[in-house]
Amino acid sequence: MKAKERIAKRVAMELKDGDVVNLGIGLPTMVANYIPKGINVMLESENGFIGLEAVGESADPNLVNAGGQPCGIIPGGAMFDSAMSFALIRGGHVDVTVLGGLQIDQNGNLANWMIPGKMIPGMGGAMDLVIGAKKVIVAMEHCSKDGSAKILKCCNLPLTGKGVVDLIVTELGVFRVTEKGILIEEITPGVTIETVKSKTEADLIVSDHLIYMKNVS
Amino acid sequence: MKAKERIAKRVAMELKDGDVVNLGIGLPTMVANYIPKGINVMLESENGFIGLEAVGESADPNLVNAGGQPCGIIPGGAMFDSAMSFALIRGGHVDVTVLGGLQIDQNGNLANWMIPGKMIPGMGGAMDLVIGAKKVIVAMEHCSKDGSAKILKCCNLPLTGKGVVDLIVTELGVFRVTEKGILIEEITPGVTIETVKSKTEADLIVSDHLIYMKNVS
Amino acid sequence: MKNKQLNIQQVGEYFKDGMTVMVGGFLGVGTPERLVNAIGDKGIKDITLITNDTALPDKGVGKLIVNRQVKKVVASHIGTNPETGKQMIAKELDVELVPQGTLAERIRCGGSGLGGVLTPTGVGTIVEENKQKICVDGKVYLLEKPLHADIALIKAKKADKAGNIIYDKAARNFNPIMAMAADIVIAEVNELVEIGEIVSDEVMTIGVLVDKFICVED
Amino acid sequence: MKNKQLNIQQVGEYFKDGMTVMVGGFLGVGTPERLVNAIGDKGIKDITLITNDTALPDKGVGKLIVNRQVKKVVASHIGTNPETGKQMIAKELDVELVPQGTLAERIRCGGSGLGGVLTPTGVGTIVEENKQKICVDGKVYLLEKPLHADIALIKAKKADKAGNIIYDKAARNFNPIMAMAADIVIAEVNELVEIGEIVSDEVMTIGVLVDKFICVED
Repeated sequence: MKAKERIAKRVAMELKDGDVVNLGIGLPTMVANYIPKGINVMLESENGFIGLEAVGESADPNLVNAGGQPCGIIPGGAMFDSAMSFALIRGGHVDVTVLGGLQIDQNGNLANWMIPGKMIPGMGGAMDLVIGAKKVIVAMEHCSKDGSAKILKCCNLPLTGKGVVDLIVTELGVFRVTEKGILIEEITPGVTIETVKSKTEADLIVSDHLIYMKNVS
Repeated sequence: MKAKERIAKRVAMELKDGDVVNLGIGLPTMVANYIPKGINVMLESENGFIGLEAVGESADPNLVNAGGQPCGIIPGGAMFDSAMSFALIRGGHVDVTVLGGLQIDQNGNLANWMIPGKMIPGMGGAMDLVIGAKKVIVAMEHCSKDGSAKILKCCNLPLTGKGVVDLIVTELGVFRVTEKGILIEEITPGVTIETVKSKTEADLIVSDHLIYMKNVS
Repeated sequence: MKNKQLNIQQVGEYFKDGMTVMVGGFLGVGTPERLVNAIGDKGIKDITLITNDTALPDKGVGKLIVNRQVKKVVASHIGTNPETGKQMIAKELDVELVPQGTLAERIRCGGSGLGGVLTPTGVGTIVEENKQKICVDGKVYLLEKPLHADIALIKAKKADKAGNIIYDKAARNFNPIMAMAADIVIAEVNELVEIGEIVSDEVMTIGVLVDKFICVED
Repeated sequence: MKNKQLNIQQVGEYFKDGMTVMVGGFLGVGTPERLVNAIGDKGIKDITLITNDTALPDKGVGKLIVNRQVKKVVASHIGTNPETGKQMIAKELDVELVPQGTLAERIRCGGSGLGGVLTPTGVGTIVEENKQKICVDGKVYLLEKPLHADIALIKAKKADKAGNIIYDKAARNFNPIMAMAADIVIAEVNELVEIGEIVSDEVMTIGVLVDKFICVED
């Protein structure tokens, strides 16, 4: 299994039956493929509905996900306007949001929307999601393509949200943002703490109950 | 024709084709009976719909006006929730609101929701209506039951809105609130300016174009 | 999927002394009468009641006032229930009168994660007492704060088993916004249908907001 | 009743150089393509465009960017249209990026007579620059101000002759709130029905908000 799939599979284990979940574009979208049997979640799509399915019965030009891609809606799903969509998001009615990250720091700050001097896509709904969802999970590869650390002491890119991240899942492990700092709770089999630390700028606290990363088989 | 009917009939002449109109409980509600032919207005009912008709096809317990009385809805009418109802009202989407008044003063202040020491019914939607409607018409009998003036130099009852009244229609005439004060524009046949002034505490400016009150026949 | 349907006997366990409860309705129209009666039956005390009006003495939330179960009411109108005014004057009941549109926005804020709205309504009246005034682009507004409740009781025409809801005519009023603004939302509906029978475009309150419902005929 | 129906040739008269226009849609889904094309055809310049995103170069409002008809854009996302970013970096286009939920609330404020809302979104980010921070009950919020437009262009599935509107699925998005927030509202609909054929409970945008509409097939 590739890194991205392992990450998506592990994130899926965080979802509980009945949760309302918003999945960002890219890797987070893959989480939908790994939701355990018996766990029914309602996927919220910030462009205006709940009950998103990955694949629709037919390609309907008016039924797309927040990335503009064709999708479906489950029976029992519902449509609404953008004000309602973000009332749900900001109002705490979304249990979990899963997003990608450019940088996360030990204060739970997240930067994932712009790199000064490069093209700026805009924050879209990300700033509302991180402030409003009850639980914010960052699903990302542990390091940048150039090998530099993304889990930092202090973000230097413009923030998406301040003190918002609860959990980080990478191909190396599972990291919880706590008041004391970043706690590594799970580690991928075959990876050492030293390796993780060398690829992480933030101070890592190793959990007393460190286990192998669940669901990596 | 009784005083209240004359008032309602005159107010109805202020309505223009296509206007969205909110009529308060009591005398203002009677305005609906006198809307001239060829003038189609949409009556907004602040409990959540537009297209109010005075009489419904049948008594539907879920179709009532803002006074809780059975009513109807015209074809092309629409239902909405209370947040939308007041978004329409506050947002300037209502062209005319017609309300009763306890006191109005020459600064356009209106008091019509409470008398200290007596039962306090509450302001309901009145404060939103007077601030949001493009035109605020007070339809009322010129004096209190005890004969005291209601059009004053300065209201002494708690206000419903500050500087909100555009027009006052009573059985004695039609009064416009202007920056210079209250202008009497129309007077009921058989009534003298002296009589009106004696029943009015506010300084009255007599219009250079004073005419008999329209539609009083 | 979890079963959200309750019978009326099971409703009582959600009610607690001292709870803040929002109840939908406008002069009793669109009020869940059975859920209100269940509060009465359980003899809940010291309620903070958020509602448009206190209805009539024998209708809607009016009964809770008459039964003296309410400690404080937040409403836009109390004139149709003389008992509310009597208890207020006797200082037995705390009444916070809120302009109706402001009440709607405060409830919407509470359900939408907003810290408040700026409204022109009430400027220059006693409504502005103890409120922050904020000037935006030369116009003065009142800062009105969110309202949130422990429990919201709403009334609807129809629900599917997922809790998706459709309201009927003027019985909609405050119900949809209250369904956003409480920790627990219980609906009283007249008709229950299977999931999928309510078209996604026609849902007025989404199922995930509705924790429980009872289905009874009117 | 006044006839609200226009043909596409008549639409141009409502467009002016320098106008502020809101256009519904999310990545072009729910965007009135013909009305947008009519802006292009008339060669309107110096537009302030309020919209969720600048779509694609050949879709929705993206075409107006490519045609260099837009002076300023207020949007939450511009990444799917590279031309927007290029013109922004070249300082040929002023771009105000607004979080999507804040954009929705600002438009709603503009249509609802509110002076602003307090949102926690963007606190501690560059979004808070030049904005008033207000503390309510110990929590910090940004004061976000209303947006209003000269004209709003919306897309819908169906209208009746009174202008009552029904949207289709995810093509609803920003259309209903924009229909509240402009001096003139023009809708592009796919189907026109007689008054009375849309049930009052199912109307999504009420007819009195819609000044004009065109009816075209997609």
